[in-house]
Amino acid sequence: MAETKTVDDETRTDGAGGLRGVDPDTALRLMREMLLYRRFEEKAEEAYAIGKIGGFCHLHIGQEAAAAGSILALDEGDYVISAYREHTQALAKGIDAGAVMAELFGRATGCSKGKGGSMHLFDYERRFMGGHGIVGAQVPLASGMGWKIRYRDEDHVVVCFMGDAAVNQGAFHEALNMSAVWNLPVIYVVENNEYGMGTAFSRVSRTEIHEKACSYGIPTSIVDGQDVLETFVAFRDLAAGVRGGGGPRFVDLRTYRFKGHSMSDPVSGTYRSKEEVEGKVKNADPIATLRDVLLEGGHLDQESLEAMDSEARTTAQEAFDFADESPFPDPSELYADVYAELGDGRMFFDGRERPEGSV
Amino acid sequence: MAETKTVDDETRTDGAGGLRGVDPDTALRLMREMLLYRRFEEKAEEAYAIGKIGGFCHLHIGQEAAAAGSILALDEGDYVISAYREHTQALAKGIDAGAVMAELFGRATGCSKGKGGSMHLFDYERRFMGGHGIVGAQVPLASGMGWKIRYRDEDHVVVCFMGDAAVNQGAFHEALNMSAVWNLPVIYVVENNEYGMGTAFSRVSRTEIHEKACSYGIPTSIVDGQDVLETFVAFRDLAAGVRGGGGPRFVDLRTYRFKGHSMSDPVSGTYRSKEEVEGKVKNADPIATLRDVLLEGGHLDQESLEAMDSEARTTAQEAFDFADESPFPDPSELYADVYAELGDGRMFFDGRERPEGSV
Amino acid sequence: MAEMTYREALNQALREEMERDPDVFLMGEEVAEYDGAYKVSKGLLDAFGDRRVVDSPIAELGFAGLGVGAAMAGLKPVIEFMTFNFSILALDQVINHAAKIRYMSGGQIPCPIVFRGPNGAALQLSAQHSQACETYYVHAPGVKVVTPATPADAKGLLKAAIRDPDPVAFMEGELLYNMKGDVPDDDDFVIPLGVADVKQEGDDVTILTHGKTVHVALQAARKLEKDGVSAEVVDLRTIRPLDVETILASVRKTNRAVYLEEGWSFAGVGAQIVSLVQEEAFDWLDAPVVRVTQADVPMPYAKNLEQLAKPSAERVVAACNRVLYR
Amino acid sequence: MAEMTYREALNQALREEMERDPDVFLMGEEVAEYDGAYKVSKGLLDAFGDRRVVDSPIAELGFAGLGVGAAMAGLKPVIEFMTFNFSILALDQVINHAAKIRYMSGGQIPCPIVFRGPNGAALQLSAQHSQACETYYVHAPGVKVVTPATPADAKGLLKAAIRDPDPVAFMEGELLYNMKGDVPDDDDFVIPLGVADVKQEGDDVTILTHGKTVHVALQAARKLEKDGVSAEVVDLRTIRPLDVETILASVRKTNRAVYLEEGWSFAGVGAQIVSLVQEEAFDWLDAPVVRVTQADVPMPYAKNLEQLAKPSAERVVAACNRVLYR
Ligand SMILES: Cc1ncc(C[n+]2csc(CCOP(=O)(O)OP(=O)(O)O)c2C)c(N)n1
Ligand SMILES: Cc1ncc(C[n+]2csc(CCOP(=O)(O)OP(=O)(O)O)c2C)c(N)n1
Ligand SMILES: [Mg+2]
Ligand SMILES: [Mg+2]
Repeated sequence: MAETKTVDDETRTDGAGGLRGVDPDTALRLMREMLLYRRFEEKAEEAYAIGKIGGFCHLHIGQEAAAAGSILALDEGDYVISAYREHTQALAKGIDAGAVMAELFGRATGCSKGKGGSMHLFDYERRFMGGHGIVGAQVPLASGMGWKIRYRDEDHVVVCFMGDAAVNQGAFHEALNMSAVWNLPVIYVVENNEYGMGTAFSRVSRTEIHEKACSYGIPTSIVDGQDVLETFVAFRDLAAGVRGGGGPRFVDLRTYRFKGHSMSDPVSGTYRSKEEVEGKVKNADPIATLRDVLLEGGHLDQESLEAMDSEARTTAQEAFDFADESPFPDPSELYADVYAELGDGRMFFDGRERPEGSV
Repeated sequence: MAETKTVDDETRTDGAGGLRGVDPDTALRLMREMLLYRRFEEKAEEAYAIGKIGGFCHLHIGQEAAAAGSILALDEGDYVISAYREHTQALAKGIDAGAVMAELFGRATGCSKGKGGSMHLFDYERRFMGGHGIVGAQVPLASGMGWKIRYRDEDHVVVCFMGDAAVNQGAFHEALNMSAVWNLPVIYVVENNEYGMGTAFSRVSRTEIHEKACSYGIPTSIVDGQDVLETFVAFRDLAAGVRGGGGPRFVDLRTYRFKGHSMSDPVSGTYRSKEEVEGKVKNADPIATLRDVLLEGGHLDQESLEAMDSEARTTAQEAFDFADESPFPDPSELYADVYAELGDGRMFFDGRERPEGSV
Repeated sequence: MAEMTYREALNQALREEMERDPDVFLMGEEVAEYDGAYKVSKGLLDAFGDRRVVDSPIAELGFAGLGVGAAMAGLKPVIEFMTFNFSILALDQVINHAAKIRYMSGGQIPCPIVFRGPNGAALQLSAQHSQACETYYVHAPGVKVVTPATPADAKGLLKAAIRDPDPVAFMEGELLYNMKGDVPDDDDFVIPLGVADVKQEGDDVTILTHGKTVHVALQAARKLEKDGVSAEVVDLRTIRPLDVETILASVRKTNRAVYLEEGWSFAGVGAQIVSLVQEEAFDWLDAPVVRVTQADVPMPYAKNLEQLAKPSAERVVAACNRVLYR
Repeated sequence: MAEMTYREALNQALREEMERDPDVFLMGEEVAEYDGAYKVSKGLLDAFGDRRVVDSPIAELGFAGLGVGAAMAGLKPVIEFMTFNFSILALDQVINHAAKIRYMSGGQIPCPIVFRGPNGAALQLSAQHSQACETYYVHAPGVKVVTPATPADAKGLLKAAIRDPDPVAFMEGELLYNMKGDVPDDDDFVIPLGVADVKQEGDDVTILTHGKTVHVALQAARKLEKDGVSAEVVDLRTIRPLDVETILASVRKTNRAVYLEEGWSFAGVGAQIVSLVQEEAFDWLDAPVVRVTQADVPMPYAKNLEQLAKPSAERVVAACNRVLYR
């Protein structure tokens, strides 16, 4: 059986407060990214409140390090796939903030042309493979992408994000078993924020997340997902190991959600106390944590920090404006892209004329 | 995480060749049972060859100890549920051999009235809960029966049999997790005969069967399923532990199938060698093993053994005759028991008159 | 009579049936401590405790199967799917187990279980969260399928479903939960399964429908009335068993029919009813039976496209006009 | 032309397409070392090695999903279900993922995957192993559904399915595997999806069907011929896309139709086609369209009951006589 290690012991070599071997430019980039995610999500929250965004909208606030630390450690050719709480991961993989926001707004300029929405962000070129809404269902898909890499003898990896609740789904287990058997280059990452909606993980499992890959013999790491430097180092090393043919990896990435599950769920008061949330916000904000390291280490001063933040705010605002000014999809889009092409046979069956101009 | 133990160390206290604490009457009963299973299955094989049995038919020959040793250690009120290789388990739970054979023949006197067949034997009164054909699907059902026991504060246990291949199904994992969380009185038993159809287990898993419950914290035992005494003692103890509120158990019950997967699969030559099978038949026949112990220990002599065997043969033949003389289900059975009662609304939709006399 | 929401009516039905029968328990994601994702089970944990109101892991196949096993052993589970979209993961346990156990066991093992939750689209939940799943449940025999459209129907039918000896898929409408209506407060207010309800009488054309779209049909009927067309709205209420008589009686009276449903057309419920109507009332039909359904596309997220995809009162009116040759 | 079995035709199609396109691989239970549970993949492991012909664990949801992910990333998987009965476990990956990815991604991510295997009943396999699963695959848009009835169709359509840029459910007939027929040996013998085939011309009544029951229809047509009735047998061949023109042309010619299918009637393929026919050819119909299907019960094991449950040529003849008012 695979053993579990905590990355802590290995990477915290340069003492608390140091950059842990991450070069200052990268550390600053991580800061810039996380600020963008935070401001972007706040803007999305605002947009939701005024009805610009509909449906579900799951914010990543509090979990920014989990996205930045992992995805920025990857190569461009690497694949990322996730569940529905994926806005910041999409940004991390390089999708333009405007295209992400426009997708949340359901506009034609969105990264899924407005047809996917918040839960279904895609960018094939940047290998951001969604945005999936069925808990656990992206896990076999990730194995399939790993399969393709191995099939073509490529040097990429797949990073598959999921929530803690996903480990109770059969799909997770079937997929991990296959990846282990076929030695697929996939890093399965549980963003362990302790709750699946209103259910504390400890209420639906007798064991902890990091034990969930034990029956597949997949090497497992526990990573402090509120510490972006630790996360970055961990993923850099994990990706290198996987690229070297080391087979799949499993990560218990410990994090915390600062907001409600989705927009209709209160931040606290039902399944978690105000004190609990406030404690986390106070002591485990990934942005504040990195900020302190950077300021203390002299890698950043207050002024540049503010400049950075204001840049992030500007980008978020611009994304909002871009989305807001973008057109809704043309009605012809209703029937477009259900199938690749219409062929000879009749493709649609609702006995209704297709909107003018549709394929 | 739960630790794994092999029962060996604990129960083989009275030395090789002894009865391991099983009283002689019970040992003789186990012998009688296994002989019946063997003769019954041989008779089924014969009946299949002459077309009396149709469809699939999965024989348990070679695995008799797994059924006898486990089920005879249970109480009457305990539940047993299994997959499609369940003829002998049905016999072990007390279903009349004639009713089982008649079911294989598809006759009205069968234990499922001829409507289930070989894969779907049921006897509600004897708490034999099937007979299921979808690999792994009986595992959540078993958890549900365990749920009912706990719900009503009863003192029963559920024994759920499955093949080794079932552990790769999501249903298995979802079910074990829930049983662990809710401390359900279920013993999950993998009849580990090393192959799922033509696939050696080692080709579809990197780890072994006994590691498959590790992420649920379920205590796990490895039991030699070719040794009926060891199996009996193990299940007696396991059932006592579960009845005491100890929660679920997982058993890697090591066994071997002496026949092909089903009637169309050759015994050897495709995925396993003739030598392999012959070696097992020679060295690991559960009936021969117990016979030797009984003869050596003076609990049985050759003559009584032969009498026992001829009794088994007679019962099997009588079962055959009973089945063969039994009527096919009445045509009215076609529409019976789809629903409990027909009620006011229309229940059937095929626009066809229901056969005369049907409900 | 008391005025209450559809949500409250469901809650009452659950509460009353749980009081009535100690074997009834409710299991599903967030049903207990969170009072249900849509608050249908509000207060039930407090009232009945955590043995009878149970939060499950997110494992639809597993907990549906657990429910089936518990029903086989003698309990009466009510399994909540947070939405029916997720129930596709559990379908094997429903159609291969719940639906077949009684038959395969030669009638020995009943399976009295209710699978319930919201079905169909809400607002802008996009493709994976907006499916009307009736077809997956009605195709195989063995399950009953119920789709209440009003608070009263919700209560009376859920009580019937829980008391029913067979597995029942009970499909609610998320967009109906806040809808108010009068509900009999009698403890034994049970609406038998298999009885359709003529929600509005009319003479010129029959609008057949079930579930949430009953309200779309009524809206269409009001519009048609202004045009001098008298439309009858027949709410199937239960799809299995099916009240063929009421359906046929209406069509034989109006001689024209439209089937309206929320889901897709291909092999939908409407396809079945249309086939049945034309087979059994062929000589009464003055026009083909036309269907109004979701566009034959996955549900798009964008607001404008979603509106185009969903059936509307306008399209029902157009369909009625078509079968009236107006 | 060469005479071969349906099984060999499928094997040839797989072999040729794997030679043609290195991105095509086959995965499923027992497909490699065992040559396939029904020997459809015989010899492919030897020919293409274990990267391209892959034995999977018994994990339908998992390996179907793996296939979908591989297709999203650019490969062309052929996923074999040992039988479609087991594919219900994988349905979420088919209808919520394969079928929707292209749409949800705004057209960016195609999903060229084939799910194939035997569908429907064989002999006495009872309730859980005898299901015709078309409805579960055709209801949601996004998947194409193909049901070849002859060796030539099996080959030409499987080649088309593998080359197709969309997900295809390719439903074979276990009882057809040994059937022989002439098959063009041209490497590029591809039958386009969406083209029905008039398997027999006739004037008095149209028997519409697909898959295995094409042969039952032909048998019925022969019986009818003896009675002086000329039946046309239209084999849909693909259910999505659907060749509406051929179907309607035949019904407009004969003015009477029967739909024959192996599966259940409720919300079956026949329900859809009947609805469509009555809607688009109402004025041509001289009688209702009648369906012949499996009895609306789980498949019983007993030989006599199974026979009663399955559609037969006799029942097709009776249905034709009914629509001919004879
Ligand atoms: C199969 C399935 N069941 C239920 C849901 C409804 N649902 C959406 S998110 C969620 C909780 C998931 O929690 P977790 O995996 O921990 O992710 P987090 O939201 O914490 O990021 C649930 C139950 C779903 N989307 N899919
Ligand atoms: C879900 C599902 N997939 C595939 C099958 C076909 N099948 C029947 S038995 C079997 C092998 C099972 O092997 P194992 O679990 O080891 O049990 P054994 O036959 O060895 O007793 C397979 C693949 C099935 N019945 N159900
Ligand atoms: Mg979580
Ligand atoms: Mg096995």
